[in-house]
Amino acid sequence: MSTVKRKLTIAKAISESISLEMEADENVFVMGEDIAKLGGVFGTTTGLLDKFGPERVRDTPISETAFIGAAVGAAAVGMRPIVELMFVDFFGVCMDAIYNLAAKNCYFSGGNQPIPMVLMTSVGGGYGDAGQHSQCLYGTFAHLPGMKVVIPSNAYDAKGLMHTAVVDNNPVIFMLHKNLQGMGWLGTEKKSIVDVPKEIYGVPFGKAAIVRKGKDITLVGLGVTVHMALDAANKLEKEGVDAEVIDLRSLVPLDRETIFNSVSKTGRLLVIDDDYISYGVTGEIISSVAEQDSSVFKTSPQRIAYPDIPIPFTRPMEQFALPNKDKIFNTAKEMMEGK
Amino acid sequence: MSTVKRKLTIAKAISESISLEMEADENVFVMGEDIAKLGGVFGTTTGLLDKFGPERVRDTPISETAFIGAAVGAAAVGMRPIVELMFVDFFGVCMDAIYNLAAKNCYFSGGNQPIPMVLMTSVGGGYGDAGQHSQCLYGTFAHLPGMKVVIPSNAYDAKGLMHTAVVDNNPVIFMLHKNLQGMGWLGTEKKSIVDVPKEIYGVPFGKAAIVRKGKDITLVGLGVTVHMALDAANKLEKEGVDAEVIDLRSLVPLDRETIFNSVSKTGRLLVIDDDYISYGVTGEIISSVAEQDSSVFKTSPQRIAYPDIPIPFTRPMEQFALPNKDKIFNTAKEMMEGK
Amino acid sequence: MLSDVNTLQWLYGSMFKSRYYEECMEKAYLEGKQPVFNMANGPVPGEMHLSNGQEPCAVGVCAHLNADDAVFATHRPHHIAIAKGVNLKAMTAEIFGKKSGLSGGRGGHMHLFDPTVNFACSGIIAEGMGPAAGVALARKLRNEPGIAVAFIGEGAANQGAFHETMNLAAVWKLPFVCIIEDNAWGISVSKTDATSVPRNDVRAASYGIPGEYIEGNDPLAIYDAAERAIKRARSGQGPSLIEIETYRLAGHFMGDTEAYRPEGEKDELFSKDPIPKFRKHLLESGTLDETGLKKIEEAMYKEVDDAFEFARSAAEPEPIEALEKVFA
Amino acid sequence: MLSDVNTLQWLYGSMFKSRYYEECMEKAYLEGKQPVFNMANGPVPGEMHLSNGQEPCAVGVCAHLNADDAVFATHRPHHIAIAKGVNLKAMTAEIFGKKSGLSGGRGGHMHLFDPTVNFACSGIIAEGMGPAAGVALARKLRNEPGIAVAFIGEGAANQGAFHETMNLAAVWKLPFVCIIEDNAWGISVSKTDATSVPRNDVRAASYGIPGEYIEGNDPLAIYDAAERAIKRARSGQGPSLIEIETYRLAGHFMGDTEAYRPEGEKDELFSKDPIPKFRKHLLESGTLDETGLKKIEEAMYKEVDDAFEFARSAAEPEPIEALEKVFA
Ligand SMILES: Cc1ncc(C[n+]2csc(CCOP(=O)(O)OP(=O)(O)O)c2C)c(N)n1
Ligand SMILES: Cc1ncc(C[n+]2csc(CCOP(=O)(O)OP(=O)(O)O)c2C)c(N)n1
Ligand SMILES: [Mg+2]
Ligand SMILES: [Mg+2]
Repeated sequence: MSTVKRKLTIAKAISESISLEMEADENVFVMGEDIAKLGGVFGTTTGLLDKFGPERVRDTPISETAFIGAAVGAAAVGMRPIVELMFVDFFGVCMDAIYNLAAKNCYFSGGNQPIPMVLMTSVGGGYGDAGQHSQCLYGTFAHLPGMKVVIPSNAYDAKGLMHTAVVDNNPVIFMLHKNLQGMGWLGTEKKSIVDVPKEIYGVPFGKAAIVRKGKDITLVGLGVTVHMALDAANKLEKEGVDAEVIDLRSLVPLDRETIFNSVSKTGRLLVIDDDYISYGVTGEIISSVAEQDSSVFKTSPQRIAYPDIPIPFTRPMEQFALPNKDKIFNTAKEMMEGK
Repeated sequence: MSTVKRKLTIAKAISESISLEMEADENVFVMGEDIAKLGGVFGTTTGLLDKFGPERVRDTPISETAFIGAAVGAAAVGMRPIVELMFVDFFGVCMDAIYNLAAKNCYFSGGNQPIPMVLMTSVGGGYGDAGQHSQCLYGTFAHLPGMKVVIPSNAYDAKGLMHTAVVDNNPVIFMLHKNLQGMGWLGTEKKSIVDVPKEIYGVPFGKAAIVRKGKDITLVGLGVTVHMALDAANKLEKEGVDAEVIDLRSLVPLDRETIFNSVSKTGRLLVIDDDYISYGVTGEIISSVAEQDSSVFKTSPQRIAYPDIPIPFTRPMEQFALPNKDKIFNTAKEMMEGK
Repeated sequence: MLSDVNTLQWLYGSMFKSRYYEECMEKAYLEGKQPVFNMANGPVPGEMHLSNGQEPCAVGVCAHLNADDAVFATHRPHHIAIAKGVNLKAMTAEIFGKKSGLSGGRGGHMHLFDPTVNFACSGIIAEGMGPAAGVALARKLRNEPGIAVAFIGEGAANQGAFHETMNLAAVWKLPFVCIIEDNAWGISVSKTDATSVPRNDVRAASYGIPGEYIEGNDPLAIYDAAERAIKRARSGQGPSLIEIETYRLAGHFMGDTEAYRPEGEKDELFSKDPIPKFRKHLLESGTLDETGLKKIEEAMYKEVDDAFEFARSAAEPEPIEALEKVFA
Repeated sequence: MLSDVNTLQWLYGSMFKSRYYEECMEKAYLEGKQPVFNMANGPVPGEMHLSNGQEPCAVGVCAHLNADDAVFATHRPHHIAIAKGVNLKAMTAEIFGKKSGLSGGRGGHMHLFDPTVNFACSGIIAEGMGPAAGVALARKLRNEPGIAVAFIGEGAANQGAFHETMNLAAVWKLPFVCIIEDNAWGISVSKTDATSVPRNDVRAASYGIPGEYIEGNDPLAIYDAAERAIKRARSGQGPSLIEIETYRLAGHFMGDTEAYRPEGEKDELFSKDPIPKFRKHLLESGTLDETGLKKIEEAMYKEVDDAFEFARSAAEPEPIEALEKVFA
């Protein structure tokens, strides 16, 4: 791989990745609301219209059921659509096309009609956009079989995972966190802006990244919570606690092995998620370790996630409910002290 | 309560319950596809049209988004709609009305506009109805805040839970398992047909039932898997294993206390669910015990649930994938043997 | 008016084949389900939606299609699958849940996929609309021949997917045709109780496209209307909408007692059965004589019998194959 | 043509109030967001969709409504909330996320609920349609007065919920009116690129109900059309559909650079600003003189200033209140 690297935001890495994939394969095209002239509300398709024209970069009516359904049909006959659902919170108007068509048609057809499509969507809150524009819904998508579910935490992974998504022969739900994407008008986590090679490269699904090695406690996160965990780990280090931080990168497939091996070593597991807590990601991670061998736990595994409440608009309430580095630090310390 | 009891199927208990609630409160009405003239595809509204007429028992167009949305609006101004989503598998066409409106409006309105509605739906497979008509999706609904989620395993609970649902001031997702409902044209688990008092009575949400006391292992189920667990418990008894069986009855609220107390006693937890395994009910139950005190586990907690595959049509595959008494028995025995 | 004998023969033969197919299916379905009807039992479990009476819609449209053209059907798919040329043996084996079925038994009667002829169907109302538009879009983007046709029921025209897709197809001028089979019922709910207009062809105006209503469940009238719409689609002028009056001679699904039907309706429908009617037409117009018709019928009997024979004797899949094909 | 002075005054006053409200909101919103625009900062975080230019739609319709009548608005709700008589202080406090806000700060600008005047709004396209039909159904079932009006954007008329609800309301003859505010844009996508017909009033034919298109963003023409539709609804004749040509004088949301607009479009729209135009009309028709207009304007300044003053000085909620009101 060349050594030409630039620090990119996730949004830039994604639009670059899509551009490269569209050059490489004329079956790749993009559609969604405001993805052409506007370049995507979150900037993930910026520049594509100028480069590839309105046939391959298509603004759609506000008709998610129709255009996501259309992506399924196009994929069935060999196209590789990348389709944007502007906010994941809108899944309720089009979930049938996603989970009853995209996710199941490969199986229903006995493997004869794979659906190679990417559903790109933005997740997460923290900027006061209230309860219909701030959710993550990781658990909702990961629970239903037939879709891969990918959540990058930085620009390098974003570009590489997007390549893997586009060339994958299956539906991939690509979830981009608004605190990470790098739009000017939203706060952006600095650590998500990293060196990105210019060429196409892949980052595999189902391989969690150990983004910080440690021996005392395993902090598992995804998307934005990886950065919170890293911040907490730095703080913990000052207290003599050596935390290992795992970035899941994909929920489906899930790298149960990396998690289990880490917890076998540290004996302590703390999972951090900004999706709703119950019946979601945190439960799955904890259980997948417990069912393999619950004796690895030196102390009860813990989780920090969004409480089971709709997301409130007002800042004091929203910030109260979100996970953050201090909550992680405090819980980790309590776990170290065996509380 | 009177002593007049009859053995009823769940479907009959539900239609009786709805009838009583409609008599008691004129704000209660029913709508859905084929719920009037046909009495509901699963018989849960049989006889209501004749008794209450077409204004209060309304057949709808095949427009779930519109009529579930309408239920939300009607509930907001004081009605108490019971609305049927024929199969839970259809949630994808109308989830927005369910989770972005019904589930959130109370919160969004600061509690000033509660949404007292019941969404009644049928779940489960095992009779060859394939991948769009056989799912449970318990985890999908339980994960999203703002809705109560109820799953009766027998006719007594069904009637009592329906009363509690109708008088509750919040949206309640009432999930009826097709193997239990008691329609002639579907197989019916005998143990779901039990004595039901004629009057109105309530069964509270959030109180799991210990349907079999035992000291060696805790089997947790819901809906149809409760009966599988009971069958397995009988078989285990012959091998000298004394299983405790818990019927969750509701997922939201979830009776974490009863589960934890049971596992504290038995030290062994096996959760059985016919919804998809990952990111669902089984993960939540296991984690909720583990996070409270993972040292209660004498052996690693286990789960038996639907694999992460779309539901296959053909009998050999479908039966292979479903939980059953033998799988429970075998896993429980292994757990007893410390494997 | 269509006079090509080959096509007329094909129309009759396909309708006849479809009807005989459903008769065989009915028998197979009921095996093991008597005296007590339990959907879970017998060689063909689950729901079964027969298409008896609706054959004209399938043949009148599919007569204009070739393998490149995609068809998306509904929960009531057999007549359309047959008219579209889906591999009958593999389709029947699929409905019997066999390993040699179209999808190895994973799909069943509501999920028949035959990519070689671009046929698919599914069990959620109006769900084929979006995918059909998507195939049409793919054909357009790649400058390939081939159009897409979505069949839906009249009840499905009240579902959001119908509206969204019609608009999308019209805005993008896709080579797409929507066929509404108006059998007057959505399970037990009549069109009158469910649909705010007597005929869905008027809804074409919402999309600025042509709409037609075809009365009489007549294969020739359907053939003509479909020709207009499909020509339009092929020539890049965009989508059309056709609603067809048809008859559901069976229950919604097997086991349906149809108590909701008005007295006498079924008898009246049977008296208008399109297959004997078309047979009579072929005889009277001198297109075919008894011998010619019998020859076609015999061929169809044989093809269907062979398919059922194939399906019955085919091997069951291994249970563990359930875990395969989730991902490609 | 409307000649009642009180109503004319109310129409003007409400439009004026709404516009001034948005001007104040714009300022408040930008606080803390400069020089670097970050949506998360300032007293009003999150998205902000201003209604400047669309006031005629709100006032022309709401002039006919009383508290029993329900209104469901969209992500762009302020003008409608104001015309419907939502408590302005509590609404503003809500948008500022304060404890004394309509919902204690939980909802924010896209989730304004004032049950005392039956107003609600939400952030998902066409989402108010179903609930509005539901209120209409409740009124009908209980034989109560009161109708329901759903406002949506022209872009929302391509969403499934629009179609399903129009059909449902028509089949059930509900006291329901759908108002489409056609500001020609759905974020950056023009109506031409998104909608298969130039005007959505033709879509009324799909439901067998009256449809009207009102040109010119003219409060009086809107008033008249709304009167017809609302009378029809009140008298039990069922729903109607009205599309209104209107202008979005602001960006889609604040921060929108509007680069997608054709050159000169904004200038042209500003030259047709309905508020000065209506002011001129009132003067020229002799309905009100400068003094009379100024008096109204002063009253509106005061009401809005008071509301912002109330909101700014109101107390923040406790963080832990986040956990309350999930269930009633
Ligand atoms: C979204 C959705 N809602 C409801 C159903 C249940 N359902 C299956 S077939 C049917 C009636 C369909 O009527 P129509 O579209 O007229 O087709 P027909 O059965 O008459 O061929 C219904 C309500 C479904 N499959 N999907
Ligand atoms: C189902 C859904 N899809 C997309 C969006 C994102 N979105 C918010 S406003 C908007 C444009 C709406 O256009 P229109 O209906 O014309 O209303 P306007 O903004 O012009 O008032 C879009 C696409 C959404 N909120 N909900
Ligand atoms: Mg029909
Ligand atoms: Mg607009």
